[in-house]
Amino acid sequence: MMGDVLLTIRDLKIEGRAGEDWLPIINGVDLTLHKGEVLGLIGESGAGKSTLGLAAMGFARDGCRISGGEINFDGIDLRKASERRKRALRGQRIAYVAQSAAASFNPAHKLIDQYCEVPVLAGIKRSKAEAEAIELYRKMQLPEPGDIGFRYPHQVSGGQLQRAMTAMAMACHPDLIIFDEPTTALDVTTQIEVLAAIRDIVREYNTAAIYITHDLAVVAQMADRIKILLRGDEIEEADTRAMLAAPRADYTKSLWAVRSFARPEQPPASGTPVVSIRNVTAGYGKIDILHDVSFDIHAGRTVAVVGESGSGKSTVARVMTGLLPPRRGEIVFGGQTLPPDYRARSRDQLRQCQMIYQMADTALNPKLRLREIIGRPAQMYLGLKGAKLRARVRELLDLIEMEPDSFIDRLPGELSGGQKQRIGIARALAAEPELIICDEVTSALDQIVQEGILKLLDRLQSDLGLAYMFITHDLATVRAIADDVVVMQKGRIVEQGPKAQLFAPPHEPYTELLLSSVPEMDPDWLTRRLRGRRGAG
Amino acid sequence: MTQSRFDKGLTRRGVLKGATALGAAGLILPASYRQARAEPQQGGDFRIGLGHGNSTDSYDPGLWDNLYAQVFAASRHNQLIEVAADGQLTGEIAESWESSDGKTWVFRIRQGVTFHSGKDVTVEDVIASLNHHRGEDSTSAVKQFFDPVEDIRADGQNVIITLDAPNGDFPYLMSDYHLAIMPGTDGKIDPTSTDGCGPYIVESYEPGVQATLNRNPNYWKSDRGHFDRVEILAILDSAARLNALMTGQVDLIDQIDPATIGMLEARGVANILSIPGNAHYVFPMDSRAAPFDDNNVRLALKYAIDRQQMVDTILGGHGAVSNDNPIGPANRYFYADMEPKTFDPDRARHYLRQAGMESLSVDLHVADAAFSGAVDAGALFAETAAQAGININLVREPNDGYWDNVWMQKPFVASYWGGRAVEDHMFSMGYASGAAWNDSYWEHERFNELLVKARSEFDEDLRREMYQEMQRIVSFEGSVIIPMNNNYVMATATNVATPEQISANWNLDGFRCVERWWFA
Amino acid sequence: MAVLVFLAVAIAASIPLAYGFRMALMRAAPHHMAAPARDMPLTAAFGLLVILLYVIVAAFAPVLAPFPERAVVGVQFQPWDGTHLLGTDRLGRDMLSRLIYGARNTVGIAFATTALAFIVGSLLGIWAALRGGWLDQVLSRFVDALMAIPSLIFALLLLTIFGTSVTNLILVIAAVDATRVYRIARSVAQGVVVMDYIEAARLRGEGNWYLIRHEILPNALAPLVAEFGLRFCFVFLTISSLSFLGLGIQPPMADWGSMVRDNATLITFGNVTPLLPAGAIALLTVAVNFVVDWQLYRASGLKEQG
Amino acid sequence: MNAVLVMIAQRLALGVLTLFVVSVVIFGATELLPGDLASALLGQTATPETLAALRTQLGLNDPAPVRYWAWLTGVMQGDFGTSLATRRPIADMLSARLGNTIFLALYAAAIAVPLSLILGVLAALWRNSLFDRVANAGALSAISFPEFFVAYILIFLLAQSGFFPSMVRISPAMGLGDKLYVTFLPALTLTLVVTAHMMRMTRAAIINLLASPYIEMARLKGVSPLRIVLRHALPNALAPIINVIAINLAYLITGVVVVEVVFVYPGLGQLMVDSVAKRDIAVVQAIALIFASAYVLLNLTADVLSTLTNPRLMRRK
Repeated sequence: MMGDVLLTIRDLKIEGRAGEDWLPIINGVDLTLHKGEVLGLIGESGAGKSTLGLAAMGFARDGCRISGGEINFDGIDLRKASERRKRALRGQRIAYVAQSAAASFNPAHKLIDQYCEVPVLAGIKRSKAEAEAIELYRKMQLPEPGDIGFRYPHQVSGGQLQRAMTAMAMACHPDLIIFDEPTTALDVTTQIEVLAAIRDIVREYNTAAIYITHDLAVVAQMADRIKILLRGDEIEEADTRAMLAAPRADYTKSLWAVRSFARPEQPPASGTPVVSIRNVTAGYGKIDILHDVSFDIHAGRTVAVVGESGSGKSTVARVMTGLLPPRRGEIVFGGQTLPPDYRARSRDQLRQCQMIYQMADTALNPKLRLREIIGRPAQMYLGLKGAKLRARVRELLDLIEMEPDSFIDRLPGELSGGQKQRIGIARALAAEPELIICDEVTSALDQIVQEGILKLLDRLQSDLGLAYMFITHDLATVRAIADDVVVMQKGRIVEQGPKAQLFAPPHEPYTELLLSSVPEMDPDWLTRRLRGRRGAG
Repeated sequence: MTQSRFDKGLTRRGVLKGATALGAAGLILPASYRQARAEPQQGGDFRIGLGHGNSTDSYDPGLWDNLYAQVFAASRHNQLIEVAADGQLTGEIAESWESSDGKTWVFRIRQGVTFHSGKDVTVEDVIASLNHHRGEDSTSAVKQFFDPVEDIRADGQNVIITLDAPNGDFPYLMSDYHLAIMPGTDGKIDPTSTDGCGPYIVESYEPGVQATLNRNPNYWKSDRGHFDRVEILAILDSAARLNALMTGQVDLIDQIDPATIGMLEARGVANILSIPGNAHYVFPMDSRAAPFDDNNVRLALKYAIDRQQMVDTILGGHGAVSNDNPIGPANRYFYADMEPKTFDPDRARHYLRQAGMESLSVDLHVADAAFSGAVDAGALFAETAAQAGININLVREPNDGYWDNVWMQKPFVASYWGGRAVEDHMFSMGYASGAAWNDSYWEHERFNELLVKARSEFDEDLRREMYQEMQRIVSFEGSVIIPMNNNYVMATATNVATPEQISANWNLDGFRCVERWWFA
Repeated sequence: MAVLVFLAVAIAASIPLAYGFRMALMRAAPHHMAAPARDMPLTAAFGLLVILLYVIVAAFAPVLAPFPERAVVGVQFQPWDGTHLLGTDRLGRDMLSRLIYGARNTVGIAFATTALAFIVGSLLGIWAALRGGWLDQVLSRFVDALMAIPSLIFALLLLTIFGTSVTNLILVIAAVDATRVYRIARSVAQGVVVMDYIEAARLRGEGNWYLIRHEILPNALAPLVAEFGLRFCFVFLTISSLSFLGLGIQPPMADWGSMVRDNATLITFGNVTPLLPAGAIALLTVAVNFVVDWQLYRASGLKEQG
Repeated sequence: MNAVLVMIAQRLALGVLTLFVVSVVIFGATELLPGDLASALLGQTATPETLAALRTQLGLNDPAPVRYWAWLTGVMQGDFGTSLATRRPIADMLSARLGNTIFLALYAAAIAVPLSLILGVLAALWRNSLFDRVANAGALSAISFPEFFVAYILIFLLAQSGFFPSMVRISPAMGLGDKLYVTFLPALTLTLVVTAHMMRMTRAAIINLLASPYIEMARLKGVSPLRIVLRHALPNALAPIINVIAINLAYLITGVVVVEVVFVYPGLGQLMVDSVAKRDIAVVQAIALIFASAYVLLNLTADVLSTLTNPRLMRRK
């Protein structure tokens, strides 16, 4: 399988602009890729894995520059090649598949027009290119391959777009494709299909690939070799199976250990629940999103609401917070029925139920300092002022394990993703609530950071006796933190119960599908799963 | 904008018959301008660019109010009587006129004159045309002319007008531009019609844009109306007017920005006509209101203005200094030897002290609607007055509504007068106590007494004495500052020829440039 | 041709000026300001330099001007000479002095007008976006209707009704401008109000005023600042156009818009006098927008990094 | 497509509401103006008697709401009434001038829109280059000169030398070529006035998109910069560009009174200013309605076009 060397990168250095200064992003990384080989690049955000992947195309994003080293693609020195020369390579000999196909397809053009752009530039007749596109769509197992290309990106689902983008990358049968986290934004059940399609096509065309991801289980399925990056440095590189079996570096080992956290089994729930969702039906306009949803959350317990996008799990949160008054049904908080609209709720009712958001970036006002972000709820609900308020803010920062002195006057833009999420938690805690709704709070974070957040939430729960409602699509997270699980599909509860009961067979078919779609660290998992599924289907 | 308010109520007794001498001599052109002035030639397309004319201009003769309407009217209509370039009244549709007692006036209507439509001009048409401005429901601007008229009737080829009291100047009123003779039906004229018996026939008219007229081949005056075609354009922007003349798009423009007259002359592409007359710019003060009720204050202000500077700067030299005298050099009884008032800050301070003041602060309300350059004139006045310890706070008012809200409403404003050929006319309208346009609300016992006495005084010397005393009173005790007499300034293309004498009675040769001028 | 040569010389001269100014700024500015100064493109440095000069001229007008603002010191339209560096105007006032005082009056009036328009327009716009519903509908429809009336004619109407004092002028132009600001502020704020932090603040039970001041306004500032730059310069033009139609600033106060109008006819004879105030306006417009463009670029650049 | 029709219907209904508000505002403002039609017509010649007679004749003695109602019912039946000042039917007065106004607006737009699009695209393509800076500074300078002054300069440069007429004399009988020739200077003036705005918006809208992932994708596909701007950025930047074009077109129709005055062009703006001065409310109202309709319709057209050019809004899933 190992062919000739296709790409060599030696001592590559890349810098990024920060104001007037240039800060290193990649500090001298080497990389060798053979024809037909798939290399997995793993690292947390900020590790420089995308930057390295793009550098393999001789490309640096705006605000970045390649400052040292050499990049040699099949005998062409990409650092010295002219823009015109590089343009001729890109798309035709080196292709790129971006993380979010939805954002990376031009919304103004049909899929097949975008497919044909490079082949036509390369001198292939449009009609021939279209025929090839349909063939590739078929191979990528897209539905209605003859028609799907004539749709606009927004008319096609995320998983299909990701496959269409892979097909587009394949258009000129390139020697190398860079896959930049192609499945990160997808639901688990969709991810498995895309992974399979990508793997098959790469194998069929014997295309070399650099597969960038932060998900170990995913890369285990795809890559022949794995390279691990940390803050622009290479940590280690090895064959996939060897790496999985025996990681050498400490950092690698810590990555491997991430999935170990699990909340201890709690005694069964008793007493009156903190909050009861009773027969809630809700929706926008004429369309109902939620159908007759009921469940309880007890003090000191975590209820995980699981489902794929579109299942209505976030709508439950909107109904509970009063942003979306339900059509039918009610929210009972501490034995008291809450007004359906948040504007009608008392300040104390608002205080009792706090929310932490998925995107910490948009959940924190970028123009306010942490002091005000965290201090505001305490000031508002509890009437703290002056020295007392300052003390409380510092206390909260301590509670979320952030050094008060160095953080209290920062802006959110000066924090990392995990730190931002911690601020979100501190803001919720500042109100001294009884229930915290966590809406996908870890899904935008790296795994190590996720782990930290989950541990923090768990500790706070134990210390403060909080009730959590944990909205997530990630079953690993559910396993780690939930006491009770509610599985939702298309606005209805499919199954609910204590975690142990839910994770033990027999499952509802949908729960089964969810559970079986979670990638495992076994390099053969995908093959096995597909075989099983096709056998079953 | 409009000059019509100044031509009402003539009551001078005098010559009751034939051509009336009106004194106001026009400009006798300098020799240099009389080059190759041959006999008038016929032909050409005469294009006039005027700084007036609005899209809302009315067709109704009773509502004509600006130079555009006036020139356009003169192009297509005749009146009973015309004011000749030398100021004499001559018959137009009225062949002749006479009165034995000044009360009953007989106008003999010219025969053989036809309207553009081909219809003969009849006595009935004349009566209908005059009646349009007369009567309870008339909206005519000259309605007051007809207040003393008791009856208008036909008598063969004559129109007989009976007044309630004698008025020797009645024929002068009949020369007013509003009184166009138009075809009548059942005793009424159609005020929206453009049919007339004048030198040109209207081909098209778009209010506020242009009017196009063609020579009337049947015009009864064989020596008038020399152009084949006349186009009258409304060009409100002064730079646009200048450019139109300089690029040969028009042959005549009015209202030239004084600042640019010199530059235009230097270009050599145009002739400048500057016609001195009795028109003047004024700053009336409300004599009833403090501090203007004290004549010392008024005198202080009169000495705090630099008249020569005004003439030089505001008029670009095209005018003359006035000694607060509404009677101009063209009037018969003009008091030329009256002690002149020069800019004298010390004297102004002196009068201020006489009024018991160390300093004075007043608001002067101006807008360019009052006269072109009024705002600048106000600024100059404020500057010179400051040297005399008088603070004039200039308030620029909107042009729109100036005559409604500012003039005769605010105590110290800017205004203008077209000037009168007859002294009594001027004084009666603007200075007699209670007169409609006594815009300073001024009352002076001796002045009023003299005004009445002079009307019936037939001894020339005594009359002169009386009028000169009145001028002195107005100048030194009156409540109107009159810094300057302004010329009518216009510019023509170099091939436009004019008669030797151009009328000082109104702008553009008494509005009649169209029928009196020609292409050389 | 001469104008083109002059422009070329001016541009050539402005580059080293801007460069020198940037150097000076880097030296003089306190530490945390030095970085943006170093980062600043030459255009922005030039813009800042010009604005600074204008502010100095405006502030020290009485010291800098060789003659008083309104004094008649010569005959009209004197040519440029040693005494009157830029000649005299139509009343014989010193042109240079009036230009210098004009900086004070014009910039002051334009700033007051724009500031007022922005305070009113952006607060209402943000409020409408925040509240939505009928309030938004009523306000937006009303603003739509006002915007459907040609602004110059509307200003003319209002000024004729209320009179043309400087205060009224500021109020009227601000009112007309505020409708435009409202639209922009509303659409920017609509982008902000969907953010989670606004939802969080609402769920916290914050009042509208807090939301506007602390949560929305700081995040809607960048596009509003950009608009501020343009609107600021348009005030001169509005004053100039109004003075063309017979309204405008009270004489004998010197302002550039009216000075252009007063002397405009001269350009017909190739006289450059009216170019002076017009050039002063143009230079300031370009300068302000250079700085605004730079600030916008900075704002968007920081966003990408964050 | 259906959604677009619904949107058009809704927007037209709102447009009618806008027109109603405009008519009330204009009527109110004209009422508040000092003086009335009678005093404006008679000017300084007014005497109490003639004023009273004229007011009776013109029907100005009715209270304002009655007059407004009479006007409104007339308009609803398609009758704009007659000008009280000239006693001509308003529809006749307006038709020729409306044609002139639209002709000039279209003429200026026909020059300005392609010009600003090209300049904007080039400035975006060569952003921060000398071209970009010069185009930007030039455009800003052009809009920082008052319109009448731009017009004077153009007349000085192009009319005094005899290339083009300094004033527009236009008649319905003229051929298109002649019309284009005589109206060249006003059209050029307006072009200079509106180009900057559209050019800057085009540039900004395109640059705004250049950070989008699909632009990076296009670059990684080896697409040339010009093609990226034209094919990948421009179609997505159309909505703001169309909007700014609509605003400027509306300005070209409604806001050009100054240019009309300088070039003696018989358009609606001059008529409106004259009618305001004369307090001829019916004419003011009619023109205000035309202007407001133009504004409403252009904005509507812009929104419809933005929708039509945006596949996300046009083709539902």
